[in-house]
Amino acid sequence: MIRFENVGLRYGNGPEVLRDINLELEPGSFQFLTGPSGAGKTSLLRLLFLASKPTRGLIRLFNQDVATLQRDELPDIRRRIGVVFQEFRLLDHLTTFENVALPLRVANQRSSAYRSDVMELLKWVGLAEHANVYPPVLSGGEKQRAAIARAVVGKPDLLLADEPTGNVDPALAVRLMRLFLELNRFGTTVLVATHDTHLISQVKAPVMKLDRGLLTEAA
Amino acid sequence: MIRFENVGLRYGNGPEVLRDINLELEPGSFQFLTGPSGAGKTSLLRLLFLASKPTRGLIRLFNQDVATLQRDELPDIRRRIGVVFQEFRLLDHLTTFENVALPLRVANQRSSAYRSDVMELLKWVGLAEHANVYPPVLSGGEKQRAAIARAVVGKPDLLLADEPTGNVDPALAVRLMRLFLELNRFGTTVLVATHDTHLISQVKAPVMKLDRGLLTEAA
Amino acid sequence: MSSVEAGAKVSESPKLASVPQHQNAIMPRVHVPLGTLVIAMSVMCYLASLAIGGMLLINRAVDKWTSDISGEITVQIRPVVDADITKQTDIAARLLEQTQGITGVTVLSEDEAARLLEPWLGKNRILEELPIPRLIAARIDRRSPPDLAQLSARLKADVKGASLDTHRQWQEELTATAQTLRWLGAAVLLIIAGASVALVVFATRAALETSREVLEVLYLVGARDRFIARQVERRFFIAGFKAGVTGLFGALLTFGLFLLLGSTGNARGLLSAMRELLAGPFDKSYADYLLFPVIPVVATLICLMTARVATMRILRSIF
Amino acid sequence: MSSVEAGAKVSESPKLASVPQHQNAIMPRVHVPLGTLVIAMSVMCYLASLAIGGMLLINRAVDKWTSDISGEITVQIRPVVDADITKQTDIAARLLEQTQGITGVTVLSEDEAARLLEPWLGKNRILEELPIPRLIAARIDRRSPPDLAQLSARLKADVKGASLDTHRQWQEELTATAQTLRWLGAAVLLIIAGASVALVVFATRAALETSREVLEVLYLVGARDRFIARQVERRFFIAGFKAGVTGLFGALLTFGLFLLLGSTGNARGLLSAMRELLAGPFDKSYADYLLFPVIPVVATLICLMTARVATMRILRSIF
Ligand SMILES: Nc1ncnc2c1ncn2[C@@H]1O[C@H](COP(=O)(O)OP(=O)(O)OP(=O)(O)O)[C@@H](O)[C@H]1O
Ligand SMILES: Nc1ncnc2c1ncn2[C@@H]1O[C@H](COP(=O)(O)OP(=O)(O)OP(=O)(O)O)[C@@H](O)[C@H]1O
Ligand SMILES: [Mg+2]
Ligand SMILES: [Mg+2]
Repeated sequence: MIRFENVGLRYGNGPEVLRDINLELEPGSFQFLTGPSGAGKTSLLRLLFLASKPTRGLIRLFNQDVATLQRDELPDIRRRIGVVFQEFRLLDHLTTFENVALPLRVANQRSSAYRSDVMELLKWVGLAEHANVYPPVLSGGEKQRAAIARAVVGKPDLLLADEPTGNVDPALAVRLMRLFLELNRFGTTVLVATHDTHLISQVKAPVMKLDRGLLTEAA
Repeated sequence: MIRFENVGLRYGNGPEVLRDINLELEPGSFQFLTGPSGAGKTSLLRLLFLASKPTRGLIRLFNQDVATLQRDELPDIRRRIGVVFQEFRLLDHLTTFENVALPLRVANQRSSAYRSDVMELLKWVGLAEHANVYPPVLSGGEKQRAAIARAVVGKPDLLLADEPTGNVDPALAVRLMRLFLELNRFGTTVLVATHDTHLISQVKAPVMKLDRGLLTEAA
Repeated sequence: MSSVEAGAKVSESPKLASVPQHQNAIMPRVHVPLGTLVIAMSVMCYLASLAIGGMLLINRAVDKWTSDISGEITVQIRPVVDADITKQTDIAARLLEQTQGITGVTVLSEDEAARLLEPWLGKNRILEELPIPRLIAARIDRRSPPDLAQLSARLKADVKGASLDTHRQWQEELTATAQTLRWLGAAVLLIIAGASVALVVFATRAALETSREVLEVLYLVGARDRFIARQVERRFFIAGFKAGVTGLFGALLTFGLFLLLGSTGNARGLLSAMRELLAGPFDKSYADYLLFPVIPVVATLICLMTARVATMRILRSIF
Repeated sequence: MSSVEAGAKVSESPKLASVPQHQNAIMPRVHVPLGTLVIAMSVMCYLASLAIGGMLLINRAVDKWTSDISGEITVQIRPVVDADITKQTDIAARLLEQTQGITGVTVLSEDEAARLLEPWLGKNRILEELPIPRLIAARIDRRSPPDLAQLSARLKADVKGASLDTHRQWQEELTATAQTLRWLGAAVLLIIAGASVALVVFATRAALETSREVLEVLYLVGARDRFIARQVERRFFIAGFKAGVTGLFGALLTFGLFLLLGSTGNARGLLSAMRELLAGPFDKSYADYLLFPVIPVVATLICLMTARVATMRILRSIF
C-alpha cells in the first residue's frame, strides 16, 4: 500500500524536516503517528497526499512510484485518498453539506445520487442540524467533524487524519475514532497523526513516533 | 473585572446558544472553562472580547457596561485584552515576528521599542528560529504558539485563551500553561477554554462547565 | 455597541435536516471580484461601440457624398464676353444628350446653380452678386460610363467657356481622409481588444491568486484542471456579457444624445452633419448595424476564451 | 511530478534569530488587487487627457480663427457694369483710411483676393475663371473700434458695388460650435470623474470584502478605523498615481501619432488641421498645457480621497 525507502524532505534550503524515513503500511492497517510539535508529522502526511514531493528516497503509493506520476494522474489517485487536515481547510463559501460533499461533486457525481448518503454521515458526526450553515458559524469541534466527514465521504482506500480530535471533547473523540475503525474494518488503510495520548491508549493499534524528522517504531 | 448577569445569546433566529449565564471573575483570577463541543465556550469568549453582543442580560467588563460602549471606545478596551483564538487567526502575509508584534504595531508603537521583547517571547515559545517565516509554513503547534505569543505580547489585563493547546504535545502544553500562570502572577486575569482534562488536572484552578448553553460551576 | 460580528452576520438558524435546494458556486464570489473588471470592460465596449459607430458614420458619409457626386458630372459654362451663355448652354446640353452612357441631362437655372454651390460656398455674401456660371447636371449610366476624357475634350472644343467637372478631386480627398480614419478606427478596435485581453488576464490572475486556498482544497479532493477552469470561466462569461451590453447601451445613449444635441438650433457643422447621418434612412446599410450586437458577443467571447486559456496556464504554473 | 506545493513555494529556510529589517504592509497585496483598477483608471485618465486635449485644440482653433477674422474687416467691391472697379476700390480705400479706429488698409490684388477666398471655396475649378471682386482688408484698432454700421452705410452710399463684410456670421457659427463642443468636453470630463469615483468605490469595497478576515483580526487586536483606512489609502494612492501617469503618457503618445499621421502626404482635412494646431506655436496658451500634468494629480487625489471616504464608511457599515 505505502512504502517509504530512505525518504528525506527539506523545504527550500532549510534543514531536513524528515530524514531517512523507512516505513511500510499494509493495506487495511490502522496506524498512529505521534511526536512533538514540529517533528514532521504533517510533512510526512503531505508526502502521502501528494502535496509535496520528497527531496530524496522512494515513495510507493498504491503500488506506483510517486516520482513517476504525471500531473493528470494526480486527481484519480487523490480521489482514493481521504484527508483530514490539521487546520480543517473547509471552504467558507460552501455550506457544511456542500463541503462534505465536495469530493463527490468534484468527481462530477450528481447531487441527487449522494444527497442521502451525505446527510446520513452528517447525522453520524452530529452535524445534521448544521447542514445548511457555513463553516464560519460552526464551532471549532463542529468544523473538525465536518473535515472528518469530508475525508471519509468518498469511502477512500487510504485515510490520512492529521490531529483529528484536537478540538473535540474526549467522548466525541472516541466516537470519531469508532468511525475510523469502522472504515478500517471495510478495508480502508488508516493513518492518524495525533498528540492525544489518551486517544492512542484507547485503540489497540501500532504507534510510530517521529522526533525531529526521525522515525522510531512503536512507543 | 468581569460580571455576567442573566446573559443570553442567540445568533440570528437560532436557538439560544448561551442561556442565563451568571458569573463573576475577580481581577487576577485564573479560571478554566470546559464543556462538550458546541456547548458555547467560544461564544462566551466572543462576548468578552467584544466580538458579539449579548441578546439579553448585562455584561460588565473593566467596570463598564459593555452595552453602553461606543464604537470608538472599543480599540482601547481591546488593547487591554489578549485573545488566543481557537483557529489561531494569524495573518498569512505577515511573518511570525510581525504577527506576534501586531498588537503593538496597531497601537502605533515603534518597532525598535518592542523588537527585543518580542524576540524574547518568541524564544520562550520555541519560535525564535521561525521569526522570519510566514504562518503557512508553520506546523500546527507552531501556529498555536504564535497565536499565544500574540495574545500575551501586550501584557494584557485580561487573557482569553480558546483551546490553546489542542495542537501541541502534552509537555509543550504544560510549558505554555506555565506562561499563562506567570502572567497571572503579575496580575493578568486568565480564562482558558479547553477540552483537555489532562491539562486541567495539572493546574489548581476553578473549572466552569458549560453544557448546551448552561453554566455549572466547578466539576 | 457596534462591534466585529462577522460570524453573526452570516449566521443562519440551524434549519431542520432539510435537503439543500440550491448549490453554491465552487469559486467564491468575493474571491473572484469581477466588479472592477465589468466596469473596465464596459468602458472598453463603450469605446469599441463608439469606434464602430464612428466608422459607420464615415462609411455612410463617404457613400452619400461619393454616390451623390460620382453618379453625376457637371458641365459649367462660364460667361464669356463674345458668346451668348444661354446658347452655349444649349449646345453643351445637346452634346451631352447624344453621348453614350449619359442618361439624364438637366440644365440648371441660375437660381438652382447658386443653390447647388451653396454647400461649398456657404451663403457667403461676397459671392452673392457674382455672375453665376450656368450648370448642366448629367447622370451617368454606371454600368457603361462614358469616356470622360474624350467628352471633356469635345466640350472644350465645341462650347465656349465650357468645362467638365467630374468632382474627382473632392472624391479623392474624401476617400483618402475616410481611409485614414478607417485605419485609425481599426487600430483603435485592435488596441481595445488587446487591452481587454490584458484586463481579463489580470483579473484571472488576481482571482486565482486570491482563491489559492480554495484551489488547493479543490485539487486535494481530486479536482481536475478542466473542472476548475470551468468554474472560473463561468464567472468571466457572465462578466463579459454584462460589460458588453452595458458598454453598447452606453454608446447608443451617447449617439442618442448627439441626435438630440444635433437637433437643437444652436448646434452646427459637425454635430448637425452627424445627426443627419445618424437619423438618415437605413437603406442598404442594414448589415452594418449588425456590427453593434456583435460587440457584447465579442466581449463575452474575449472574456470566456482569455479566462479559459489564462486559467489553464496559471493553474499549470502555480500547482 | 508536479503537485500542489503552495507551502513549499513560500518556504524559507528558518533563518537565525535575526532582527527583521523590513516590515510587510498590513494590508495583504493579494487582497487588494489593484491591477484591474490601475488599468481601468489608466483608461479613464487617457480619455480625460484626450478630452482636455480636444478642448485645447478647439480653443486654439477658435482663437486662431476669430482673432484672424475679428481683428479685420473686409470691403469688397464687386464689378459693376457702369463703373471702373479700380477707381471704386481707390475711393473705398481712401474712405477707410480716414475712418477713426481703422489702423491699416490693404488693397488686395486680384491674385491675393482669390487666394484669400481659397479656404472657403477650395480650389474649385468652377470659380477659377469668374471675375473676382476686389477686396480691401482693414485692421481694426480693437481698443477703439469704428462704428461698423455707420461705415457700412457710408461705403454703400459712396462706392458703387461696395459692401462691408465683418465676418460676423462665420464668427457666430464658430463660436456656437465651439461652445457646444466645450460643453460636450466638460460633460465627458464629468462622466469620467464620476466613473472613476465609482471604480474606486467598487475596488475599495472588493478589497475590504476580500480582506475581511484580516480586518477582523486587526480590530480584535485593537486597531482604530483611521489606522486601517491609512493602510488601504496608501495602496490606492499609488494605484491612482500609476494610472494617471500611464493614461497621460498614452494620450501624449496618441497626440504624437496624430502629428505623425498628419504630416504624411495622404492625410487631409481634419488630420492636417489638427496637426497644424498641435504643432503650432505655443504662444500665450502655455497655461493651458499645465492642465495635462494636473491629470495624474487629480487621478491620485480621486483615488486617495474616494478610498478614504469609502473605507471609513464601509468599515463602519461592516464592523
Ligand atoms: N512549507 C514549509 N516550508 C518550510 N518549512 C516548513 C513547511 N512546512 C513545515 N515546515 C517546518 O517543518 C517542520 C515540521 O513541520 P510539520 O508541520 O511537519 O510538524 P508537525 O509534526 O505536524 O507539528 P505539529 O504537531 O505542530 O503540527 C516545522 O518546523 C515547520 O516549521
Ligand atoms: N456566528 C454564529 N452564528 C450561528 N451559530 C453559531 C455561530 N457561532 C457559533 N454558532 C453555534 O453556536 C453553538 C456554540 O458554538 P461555540 O463555538 O460557542 O461552541 P464551543 O463550545 O466553542 O465548541 P467547540 O468546543 O467545538 O469549539 C454551535 O452549535 C455553533 O454552531
Ligand atoms: Mg502538524
Ligand atoms: Mg470553540
